[in-house]
Amino acid sequence: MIKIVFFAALREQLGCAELSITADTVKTVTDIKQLLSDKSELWQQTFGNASLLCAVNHDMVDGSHLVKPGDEVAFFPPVTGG
Amino acid sequence: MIKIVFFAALREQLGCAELSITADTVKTVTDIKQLLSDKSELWQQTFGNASLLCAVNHDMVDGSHLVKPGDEVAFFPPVTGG
Amino acid sequence: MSNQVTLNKDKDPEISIQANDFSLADEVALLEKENLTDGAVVTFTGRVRNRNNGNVVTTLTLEHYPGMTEKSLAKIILQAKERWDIGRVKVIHRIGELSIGDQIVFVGVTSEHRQDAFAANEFIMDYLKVKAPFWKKEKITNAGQTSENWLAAKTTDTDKADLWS
Amino acid sequence: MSNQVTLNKDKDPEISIQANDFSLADEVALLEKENLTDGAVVTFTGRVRNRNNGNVVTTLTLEHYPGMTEKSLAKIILQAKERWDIGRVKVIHRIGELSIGDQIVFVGVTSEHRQDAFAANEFIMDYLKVKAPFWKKEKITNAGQTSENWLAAKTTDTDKADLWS
Repeated sequence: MIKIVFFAALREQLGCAELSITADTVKTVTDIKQLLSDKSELWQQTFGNASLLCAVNHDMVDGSHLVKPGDEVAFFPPVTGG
Repeated sequence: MIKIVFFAALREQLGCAELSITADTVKTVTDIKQLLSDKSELWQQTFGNASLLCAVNHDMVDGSHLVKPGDEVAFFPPVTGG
Repeated sequence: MSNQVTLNKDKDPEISIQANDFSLADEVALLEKENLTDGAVVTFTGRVRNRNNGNVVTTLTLEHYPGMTEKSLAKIILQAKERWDIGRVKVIHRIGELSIGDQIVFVGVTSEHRQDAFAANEFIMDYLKVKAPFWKKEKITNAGQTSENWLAAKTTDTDKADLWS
Repeated sequence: MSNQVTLNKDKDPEISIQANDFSLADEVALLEKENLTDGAVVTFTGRVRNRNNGNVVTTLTLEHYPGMTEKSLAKIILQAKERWDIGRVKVIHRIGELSIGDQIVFVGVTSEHRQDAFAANEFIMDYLKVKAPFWKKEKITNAGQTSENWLAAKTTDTDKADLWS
């Protein structure tokens, strides 16, 4: 399984903080985005936002990053702390 | 009269913190330096130091600055505060 | 998973993510304690302002990504130490709901010579702004109407961080 | 002369030359008091180090030129305010005999946006170092021998100040 988490405005837009997927059908972060976009029009629109960031196991990655079972994949908007 | 003050290492080298001169014979800061240099070999050597700074009435000036009765003229080494 | 456990067990003394307020004086005292080689101490404190983009702000809520936050800050501090000759570093970031005037973030850096502490402190803040997973939601009042908004990231922050690379 | 009287009567609240120690917490509290527009507070504190140029320092004595000191600092603060969008400023410099670890100098600057407070604070320190009439004499111990030396000005300080012009 791969754990997927969402933060801030993205979490609120999706109405979802966390979900799990099986690792069978996805190889990369882009694959996960595609899988999630297929859930509904809301998810499709939300993941169409080019500024969304992704971290795997707490490190920022880009779409080509390979994922494996046990990974924690996070999606979130650009950060605004400080 | 013109009041002349010395600070820090310069004051210690000269063994003098303050003196007064009449304004009759001096027009500029350079004139004052020359007058003081003529006092003795010690004063001559001390005022030969090119790094000495001068302030008139609390503002930094260069040698060509004109002086007048009532002015306070200060000589001191480069500053080292902070 | 084992990664996270390690992070919690060996809690990084240079980083604190906390809901509670902090004391600037206490933090600086710790940076200076038994530290007689560093002549320079530079601190940055960020506070909640009463206005933002022309709106009257009433409260600010800080969300973060536990685990990644600490990891990203540790990486930023490491980069600062590689670039400048600095002594001690402390980064505190508050989370949860904050009021106007409240302290949000603290960065403290010591060094032998002042330019290192100044540069490293500003670098840490600039990178924190664009790399550490915190998000601000502000409650604002406009013409008697209250609303909540997630703050948008600023390109000026991204541009400023890019100047260091 | 009348100039000096004026300076003493209307004592500049942004500048303090004092023998006594100061409290960082109190100074920052004053910078932040009823100040809800400035989200950024940057402080610099300079302290007496235990070593300088390879020598063991025991005490440091600060001499200054009363009157000119205040005037030069006021001018530096004014220049900083002309260059950057800053809120409140405080500069404290101690005089007299100080011990290892003692605070020597404090610069505090607030601003709406952090880069102004960072830049202005470093600018004030850089200019103070080369323009304000303070001189340091250190008592050092070397192989059991105690001696007193006036510190020499550093060209690195002059070079750093020149970078702002």
